[in-house]
Amino acid sequence: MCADKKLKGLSRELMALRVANELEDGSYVNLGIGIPTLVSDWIEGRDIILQAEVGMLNTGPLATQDRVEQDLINASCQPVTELPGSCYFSECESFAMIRGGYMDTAVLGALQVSEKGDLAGWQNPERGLPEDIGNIGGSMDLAVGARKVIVAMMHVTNEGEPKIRTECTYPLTASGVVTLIVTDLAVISVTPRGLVLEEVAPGVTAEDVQSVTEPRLIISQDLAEIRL
Amino acid sequence: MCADKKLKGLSRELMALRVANELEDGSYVNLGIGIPTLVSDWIEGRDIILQAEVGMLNTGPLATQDRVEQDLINASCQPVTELPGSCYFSECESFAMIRGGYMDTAVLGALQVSEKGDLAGWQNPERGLPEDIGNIGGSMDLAVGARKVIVAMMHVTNEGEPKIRTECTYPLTASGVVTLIVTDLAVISVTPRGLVLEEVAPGVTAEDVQSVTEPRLIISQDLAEIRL
Amino acid sequence: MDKVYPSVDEAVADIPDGASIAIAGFFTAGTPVPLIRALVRQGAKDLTVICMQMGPGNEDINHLVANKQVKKAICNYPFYRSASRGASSPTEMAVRAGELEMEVFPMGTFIEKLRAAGAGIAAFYTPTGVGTVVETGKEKRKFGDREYLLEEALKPDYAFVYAYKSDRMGNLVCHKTARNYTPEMAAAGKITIAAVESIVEPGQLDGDAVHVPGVYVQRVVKVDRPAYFPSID
Amino acid sequence: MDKVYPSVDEAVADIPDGASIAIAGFFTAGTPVPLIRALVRQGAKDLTVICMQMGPGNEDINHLVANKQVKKAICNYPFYRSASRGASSPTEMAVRAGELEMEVFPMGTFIEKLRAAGAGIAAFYTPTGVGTVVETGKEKRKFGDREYLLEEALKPDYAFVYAYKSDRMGNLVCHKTARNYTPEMAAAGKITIAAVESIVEPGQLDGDAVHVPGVYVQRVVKVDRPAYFPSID
Repeated sequence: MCADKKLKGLSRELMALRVANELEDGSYVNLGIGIPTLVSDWIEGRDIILQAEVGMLNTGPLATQDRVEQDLINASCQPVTELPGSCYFSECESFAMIRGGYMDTAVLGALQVSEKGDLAGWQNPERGLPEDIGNIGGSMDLAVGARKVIVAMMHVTNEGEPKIRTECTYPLTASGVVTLIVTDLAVISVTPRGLVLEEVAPGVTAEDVQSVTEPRLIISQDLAEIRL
Repeated sequence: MCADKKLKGLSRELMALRVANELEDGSYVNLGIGIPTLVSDWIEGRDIILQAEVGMLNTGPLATQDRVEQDLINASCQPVTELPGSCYFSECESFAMIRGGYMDTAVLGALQVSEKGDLAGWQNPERGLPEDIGNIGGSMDLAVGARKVIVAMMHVTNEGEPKIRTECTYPLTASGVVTLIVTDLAVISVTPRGLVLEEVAPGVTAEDVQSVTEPRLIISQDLAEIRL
Repeated sequence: MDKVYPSVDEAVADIPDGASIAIAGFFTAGTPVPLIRALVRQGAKDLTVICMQMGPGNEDINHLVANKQVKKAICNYPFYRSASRGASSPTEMAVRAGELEMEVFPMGTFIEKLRAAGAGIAAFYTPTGVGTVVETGKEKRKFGDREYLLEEALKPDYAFVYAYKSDRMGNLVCHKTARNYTPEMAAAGKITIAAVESIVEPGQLDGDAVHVPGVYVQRVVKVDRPAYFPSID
Repeated sequence: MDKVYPSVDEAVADIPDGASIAIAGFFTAGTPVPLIRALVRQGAKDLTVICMQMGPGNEDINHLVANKQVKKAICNYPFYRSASRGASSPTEMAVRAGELEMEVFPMGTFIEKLRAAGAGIAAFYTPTGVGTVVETGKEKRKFGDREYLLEEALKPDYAFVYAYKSDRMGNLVCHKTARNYTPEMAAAGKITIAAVESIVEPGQLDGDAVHVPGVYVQRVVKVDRPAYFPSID
């Protein structure tokens, strides 16, 4: 299943840009830890409001060194800034908002995604901790609560193993929630018919993507280069 | 069961004073509609904090005509005033607080109280409305949520019928919650042994009280005149 | 994200027949009267209204009933305390005539059901109402040594709420006891319409002092501050 | 009602062995560090700590573990993200050695369980965790066309919370994202102890801008504003 060659795809920054292009104006969005956080760099000036599960709406860009406030962080514990219209609330309210369906989109990282849109992201069994504990954080609530879940992740593991699987082998975050997968190599939509390869990175072919993807991909009739 | 003579007991104001004497310093108290509301006149300067279920802690005295604020009312829709340390919260938080056990004492009116401490107060069937609707308001939450429930009511109905009953015949507000009954004629505690007549109004005898009370009263060994 | 509507009439224009509408307000305090009046003018029928009261402290909800727009009312304190005043109230007359369906909950259960809907909670167990008529038809269950009733979330199509101030993004600030049902009803409504006394630009509110995060509010409309003397019958 | 204690040590002095303690704070923000340090000095053992994390962003809770005071931890994000950093963390070592019992919940479920305890709700149904290891041993039930898990209230004996300002009566005002777990943990704790940067006289706070009504707070103690750079490993 592993590709022999190491495919060269998009940088993390351009993956974030591709995700940003997917977000709708007038929407409320939560960005998870990792690559998803980088999406915030691409939406400045757009009519998109970011929620931070620590308890903030309209989270601004990362704070520069001279503007760090210790009481103003995002969910990744990075110092952030306010925007006009920012407001604060408790953790409980933050998750009421998330579970209640008020996030139009959540962008999450993942360890694995299945062809049915199952998401595994909170625990890597290779770390060897008991299987029922780990850093769940806000991931499960976001995965079930958001109206749309986009996964942004590298296409394969550091060892070259596919992360898009027929079935997730790692502990699940949620079942059947992912609708779009953006990786360094491809954009893949999760449909009732199966995974549809919609876009490929420059210089990457559909065959290349299939070679590092466990389930069979349906090639879109409109297959295109990733729209950046 | 009805007494032949109309017994002359305490005024509503003095009943409220008797209840006020029962409240502990350093406690949080909710006062229901009717006679209970009058208790607030007797606790000025004491270390007692009143909660109003509309969403206020440390409710002050009723507002004089020139100080009425339309956004500042108690649960009876009377204009009230602030005290130093007053704060506001939502209805939902107000009842979280009540159900969560944060009211040390609730003082409620009642239509009937049973010898087991059952409270009936939210619906008078004689009004002829369907039996499952009526003005429940905050009464059921207060009755089950408060650590101590004191009932303040007239001893008999306008027609002279006893309101302290072997069993309540009116729809219940809550079962077995009342621990003290203060009426115009007597102070009665609800105990596992039954109702104990603790105090009588000036000029009223234990026999007088029993004559307008359905269940058999246990006469306290320390029976006294109502402590005002 | 500018959520300001030009008028209350435009803010309620799309409400269809059969909609459910939560209406904030504790007797006189924080009731979005201009939105209720706009709904009377708009005329949508077969409505389910979800609100504390149906007349006491505020006659406007009664006008919806008098105007034959309400099929069902879900309340916690629907009636005038005075039986004689109640006898001439459109709501009480409609209930007695069997023309208005009504469901009543304890106040804490009522607002917790709305809170659950906004918070993605399907149902919860409350001790309130055990051993009373409220438990009729409901699951009763013991946790520890105490009994509780199962109550399900109540999700309205619309919520009418009231605020003292807001910004154009829908962040709301309430005033004293006029806050009451506004925060949880705002979160519960699929479409929440806020009648607001003063609308400012984003950045002019203190983010720590916002009572309703703007994500819950879809429409904001400026109204005049009402003037009334608080009282109920 | 003056709830001010003279020192953090006096505020935590009565905590017995075996107590459960909820501790507010989201990584670095709003963690009541001086209370945790006082608890290390105080030495109570066999504790159950209920908090987001056991090290990341804040080492102090880890010190309780290193000091052998913790029997059980209930968390939502206990471990360092870095496996190598985790390998030398007292919490992770104790978990691996079977010396520390641990239970983990999704963040929303975690704080909702505490909220339920403070609000007199015995249990609730949440969609979060269905189809995952989180559902193990829990009742699963359908409402509408969706499955939910039953989660019970979690009531701690004590809560350690943090605030920017308070008055002597225990009304708390939080600052920006340092609010996080404070309001619901304060309501959940049987005895809630607030570490506060600035304590004022009653009447000096805006009653509309209080985040935690004083009824939930039993002890207030002045602490110095901490200085740190927000980051986690």
